[in-house]
Amino acid sequence: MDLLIIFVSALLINNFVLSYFLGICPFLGVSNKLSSAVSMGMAVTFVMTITAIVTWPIYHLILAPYHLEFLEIVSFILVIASLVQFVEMFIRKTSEAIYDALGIYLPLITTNCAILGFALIAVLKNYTYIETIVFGVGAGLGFTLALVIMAGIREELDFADVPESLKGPGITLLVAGILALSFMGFAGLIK
Amino acid sequence: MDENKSYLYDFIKGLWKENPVLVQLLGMCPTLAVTNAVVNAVAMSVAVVFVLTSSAIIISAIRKFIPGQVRIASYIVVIATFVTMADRYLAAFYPAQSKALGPFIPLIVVNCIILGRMEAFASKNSIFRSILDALGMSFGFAIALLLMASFREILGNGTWFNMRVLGSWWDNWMVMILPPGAFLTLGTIVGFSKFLQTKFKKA
Amino acid sequence: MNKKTFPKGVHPPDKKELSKEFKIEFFPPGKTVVIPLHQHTGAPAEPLVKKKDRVLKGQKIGEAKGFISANIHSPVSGTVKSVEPHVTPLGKNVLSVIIENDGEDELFPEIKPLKDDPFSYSPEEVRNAVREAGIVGLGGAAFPTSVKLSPPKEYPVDTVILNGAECEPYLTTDYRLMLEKTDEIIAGAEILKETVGASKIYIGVEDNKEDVINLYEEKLKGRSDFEVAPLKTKYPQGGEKMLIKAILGREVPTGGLPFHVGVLVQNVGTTYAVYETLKTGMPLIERVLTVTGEGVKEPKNLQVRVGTMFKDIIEYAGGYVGKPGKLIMGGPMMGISQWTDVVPVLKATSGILVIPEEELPKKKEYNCIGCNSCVEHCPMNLVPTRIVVLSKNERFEDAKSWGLMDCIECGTCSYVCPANIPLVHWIRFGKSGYIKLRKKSEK
Amino acid sequence: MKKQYASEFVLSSSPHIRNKESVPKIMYWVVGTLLLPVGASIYFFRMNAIRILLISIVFSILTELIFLAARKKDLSAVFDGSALITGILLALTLPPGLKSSYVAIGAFVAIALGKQVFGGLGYNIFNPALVGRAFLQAAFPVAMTTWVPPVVQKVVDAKTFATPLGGFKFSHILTPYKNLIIGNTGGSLGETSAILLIIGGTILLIKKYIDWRIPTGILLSVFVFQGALYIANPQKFANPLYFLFAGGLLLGAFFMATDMVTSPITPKGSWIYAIGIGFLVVLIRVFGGLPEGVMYSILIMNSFVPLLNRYTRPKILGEGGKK
Amino acid sequence: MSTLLISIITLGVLALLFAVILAAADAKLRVEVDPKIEEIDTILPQANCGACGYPGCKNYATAIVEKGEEINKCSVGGQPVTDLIAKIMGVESAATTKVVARVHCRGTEEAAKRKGYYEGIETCRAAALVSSGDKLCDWGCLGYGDCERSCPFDAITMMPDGLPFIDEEKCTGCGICVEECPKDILELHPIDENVMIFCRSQDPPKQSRAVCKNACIACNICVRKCPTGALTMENNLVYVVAPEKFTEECYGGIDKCPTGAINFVHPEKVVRTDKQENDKA
Repeated sequence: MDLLIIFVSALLINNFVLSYFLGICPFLGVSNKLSSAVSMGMAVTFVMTITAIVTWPIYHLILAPYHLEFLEIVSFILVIASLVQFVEMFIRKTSEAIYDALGIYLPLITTNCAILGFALIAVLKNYTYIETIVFGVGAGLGFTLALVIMAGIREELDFADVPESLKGPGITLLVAGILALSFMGFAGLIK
Repeated sequence: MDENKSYLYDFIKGLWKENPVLVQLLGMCPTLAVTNAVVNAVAMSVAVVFVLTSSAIIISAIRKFIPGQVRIASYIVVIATFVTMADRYLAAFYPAQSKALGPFIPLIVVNCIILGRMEAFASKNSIFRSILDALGMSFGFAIALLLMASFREILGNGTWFNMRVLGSWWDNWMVMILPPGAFLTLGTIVGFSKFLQTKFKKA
Repeated sequence: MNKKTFPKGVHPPDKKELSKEFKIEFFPPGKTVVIPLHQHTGAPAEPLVKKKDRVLKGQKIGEAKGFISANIHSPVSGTVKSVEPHVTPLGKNVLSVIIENDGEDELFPEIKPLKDDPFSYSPEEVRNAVREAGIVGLGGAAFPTSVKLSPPKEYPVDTVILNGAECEPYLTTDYRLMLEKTDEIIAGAEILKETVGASKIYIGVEDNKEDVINLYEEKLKGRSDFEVAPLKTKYPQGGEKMLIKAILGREVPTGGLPFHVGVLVQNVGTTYAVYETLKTGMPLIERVLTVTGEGVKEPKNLQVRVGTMFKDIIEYAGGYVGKPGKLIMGGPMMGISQWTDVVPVLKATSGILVIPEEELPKKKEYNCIGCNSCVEHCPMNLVPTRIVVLSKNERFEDAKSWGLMDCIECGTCSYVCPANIPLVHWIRFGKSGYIKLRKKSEK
Repeated sequence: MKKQYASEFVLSSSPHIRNKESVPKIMYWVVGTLLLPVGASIYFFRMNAIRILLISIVFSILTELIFLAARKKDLSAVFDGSALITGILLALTLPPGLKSSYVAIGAFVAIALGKQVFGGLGYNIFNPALVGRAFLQAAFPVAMTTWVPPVVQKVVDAKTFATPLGGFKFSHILTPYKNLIIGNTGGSLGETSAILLIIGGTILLIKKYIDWRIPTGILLSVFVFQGALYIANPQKFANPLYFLFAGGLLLGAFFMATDMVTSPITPKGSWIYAIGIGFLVVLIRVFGGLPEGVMYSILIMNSFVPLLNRYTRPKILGEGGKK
Repeated sequence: MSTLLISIITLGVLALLFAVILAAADAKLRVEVDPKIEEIDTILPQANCGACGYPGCKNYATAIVEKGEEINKCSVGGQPVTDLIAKIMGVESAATTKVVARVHCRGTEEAAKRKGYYEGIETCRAAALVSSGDKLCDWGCLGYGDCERSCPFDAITMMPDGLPFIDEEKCTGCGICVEECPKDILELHPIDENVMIFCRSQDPPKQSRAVCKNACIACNICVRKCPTGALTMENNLVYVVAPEKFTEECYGGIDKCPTGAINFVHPEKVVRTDKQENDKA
């Protein structure tokens, strides 16, 4: 049940994008097309899960025992950067189309604060190994959910008569605001 | 192009014309997250000024020794080091601020503004120019943050820098210091600045 | 009565009472007739005559070019005034044979039936005769009938449906024809059935023509190969795909034709024309049409020669009432608006409709409010509003995936749209855009 | 340069006739049916109801006008009735004792953020009235959950007065069904009288101005989901019928979720949308922190509408058949 | 001291580990891309207009490098871009002549009547679907501005007389408008070509005359006045078949054209050396 709570919480209530403000750059950048939103979401979920698998042992088995907590940031970012590079190579090899669609945003996963933020928050919350992994999947899927909803809406807004200066990031942020308002309905779902 | 521009331009471009937040839309995460109070925004801005400038100095100094393939990794290590310093400093001397900012100080590491300036400017220009650029950009960031935070704190709490500015007649708009308020404020400000930019361009 | 129908559709006011009661009158051709050489689906015919030639009634003046094309014959005897582009009801200027009518109606000597008994023709002979006579679908689409009668071998046709639905408001052409030429139509249907090797004939008639239904049920009592299928009065009941769905429950596959589900659909007027040709040897040079609308004084059903000018017909019908707003060839739902009445009747001109200016729908256009009316009524089960939005934004490939090319342009969506969006026009726009895109990518 | 014409005829694409429906006609029919709950609210809450309705409507229309003028659009669009509906709907979702200034803010946000930033009528993703209400709920959470009893009801302790749903959730007090149906209960202005809401909704259903699938789907799914819970534990969970009549469900199901612009255009999409709303309503009402969740449910499902439209294309006649 | 040591060892080991993994992955998964493609792509104007015959700038760059496509196909970038590409590819630069789109119609609202009151979507392509356009002349400009909207360079403006005006400075000759026009009125011409037929009507003279004051009525005067063979008459319409042959001897035809269908694009640029000769003609 604890695991379910962690999962639902990361997915809906404390959605990374809508309430933690993590991963806003890709959220704004890759949400203009549904297809790339899905692949971006999947890539983030994937990287996040692996990050969970890798960073937990590093922190709890290496850094904490030797009191090297101050190396947290440096080592985590190292792990993530390598992982992302690996994923990038992999996608480039396997699907030219996805690679073209994600374009410059794949390397940006490295600087996607959702990933590093997730690793840091997992440490802060003192989750167990399994909990960390579930948290990672939940947070990744939560990110994907927000991204996909936003992409759906933005594709629709392509046809709308949005005021010129609000086009693009402006309206996206406003929609995100309304989404965040509606996701507040989930508050208190889990005490 | 930049070679032809003055040193002054290196500095001021970040404030408005190439403002990292309002125009380039970089570093949105902290902009949204830490602007629920002006104090937080200031703390964040100071940290960013420190990290961006220090990293720019180091990167610019060693720019000729870094091999192309591992440059990004090297930038990150440098940045991460300074971020750790800032984080520890804040935690030690201003524990309350550190707690309020949560993971967002460590997250400066992945702030696109910083990495972006390293890649686009510091790695190609002299130390002095890099410092000017870094200062300009981080001040631009700070301006945007302050603007956001002022809006949100005044509307949401009736205060500015924890000082009461609106009378007791004011009913706090709770929503402004909640996540939706962050999105709505930033959306409005971004839209408005785009409106101004196009207006100026035409004029 | 067991009334059949298809899902969705609309009920526009049928206005058939304007011309319903008037018997078909013969209207003699005017002094000059204009025969466009391209009035059918497919390739234009090639002229066989030149200026100053004398032509006789029924003489072939245009030769079909290619498989999907149709011969053109002279409807009168007289002298060719010129062969030059002339404006047609379809919009474009088309190479036409302009004939000075001598009023003699001298028959071309070769015109005589191949056989005395129309029932003794072999299927091949029927096809040849129909092709030679230049018969095309008279319902409006003007598709060469001989092509329709030659379905590919791998698709055996088991059913013939006579289309007497006449779902377009105002028009009473098929209604009058069915009442007055009952025996000829039944005989023609039987010949069609034999030609394509079908075993069953359905006659689809909407229930606002109850007298027709009763008449045919009376006539065909005891015939197991015929069945009268009363249909609910609903637009577009007379669309081929709707008719097949309503009567047989079969769905013509997307991009397919009726023969893909073993059906031949033939308009009653065409059936009558086929029978007449086999019986008399006369090619298709005249047809029945309705001249009607609130904008003409005396609506009528007329038998006219192809090439007769709209202007003459309208004058015969008492002229315009008030200021005419729209002159339409065909019905109000799918007809083509005209800018001049100096255009000739084509083989496929089923009606001439005049809507006075004050009757024209004058509604303000709004943004689409997503009311779903078009979705709820589209007989093809499309989502017109989505196709329109995509076409509007030039996303033709996406529009295609939403069924852009499956639209039959029946007009139902535009008719019901409360926001008054010209949906059909946008869909046509989308289709032309998509075709252009395809051509470009093929290049 | 003046255009020259060769004839007086009008040229246009077919079809050449139109039926008699129009956007304003639909809108004013909705306004007309909304007069039923409006009447009820005025009866039960008197001056409060009139005050809130007036402010909400005036500010909605004013905001609409400002935006139309700023964007140099046709000002007559303000008469299409949509802003009026938003104003009425917003008022109907507000607690009767709400401060006037809050109502004005809500109306401004509803039209500005809920509708005009998307480009106006037809383009908005979220129901404008609900955006306004959600904003107020987040901005003034206390004021938005402070309820005033109907004028006609004698209540001893007005301070702790609760809505039927709140009463059940926090203190397990059931309001009698008779009161729920007639409307003699606490709650937002327009959600009290079940019977009038049903009558109004039925009129719109008969006129086909709302998609029958949506209210049907919402009410059925709430009934089924809550019914399942009720069967599992009748002590803990409310009777599904109580859930249908209490709170804003009927108002939401008939007048909010059915908003044409923000609901799916495909039949299958409408079903999923409606069932999704029903599910979320039960989820939030039963397990969430708030007693009522209709507004949030509709807003959340609004955000899925573009995706639903995209993936629920109806089967074209003859599609899948072999050539 | 030990903290420092352990830090160094930890980070060092981690770094080494990932370096090895990435190096291995790099060797296995590397995708070879010719850097020249990237280089050329950055030079190209990124208008993605398709004038070169490829769907976008990147595809053209790829085609140059991989298929040996000619380097002078980017009309948008013009000569400078061609020169730069030549440098990258290490080949001789090819000459690009600037072409611009021109309007083969002078059927202004005044000169050419409309058929009737068109009600519908205000684009040329949509109007062309109703009665094949509401201009009385089947070949004439419909005037709803599809070309103006399609131009990615803002070079086209619809004028009050109902015809498009093309700014030849801004026009890059990408040909998008040429494709967009449902009436095929626009055509690309080398910018230095100065004589043009402002009409496309192949209708018989009687008809052309009836529908448009400025139409070519196939009177043949200009062809007769031009002995060099620059012009021909075909299908009731004059064509400039050899613009380079349109020398001063032919100018008389332009002066005598009864409708102005043949004319100079830039009359101010025309230099007439022998005025006498002209006057006589």
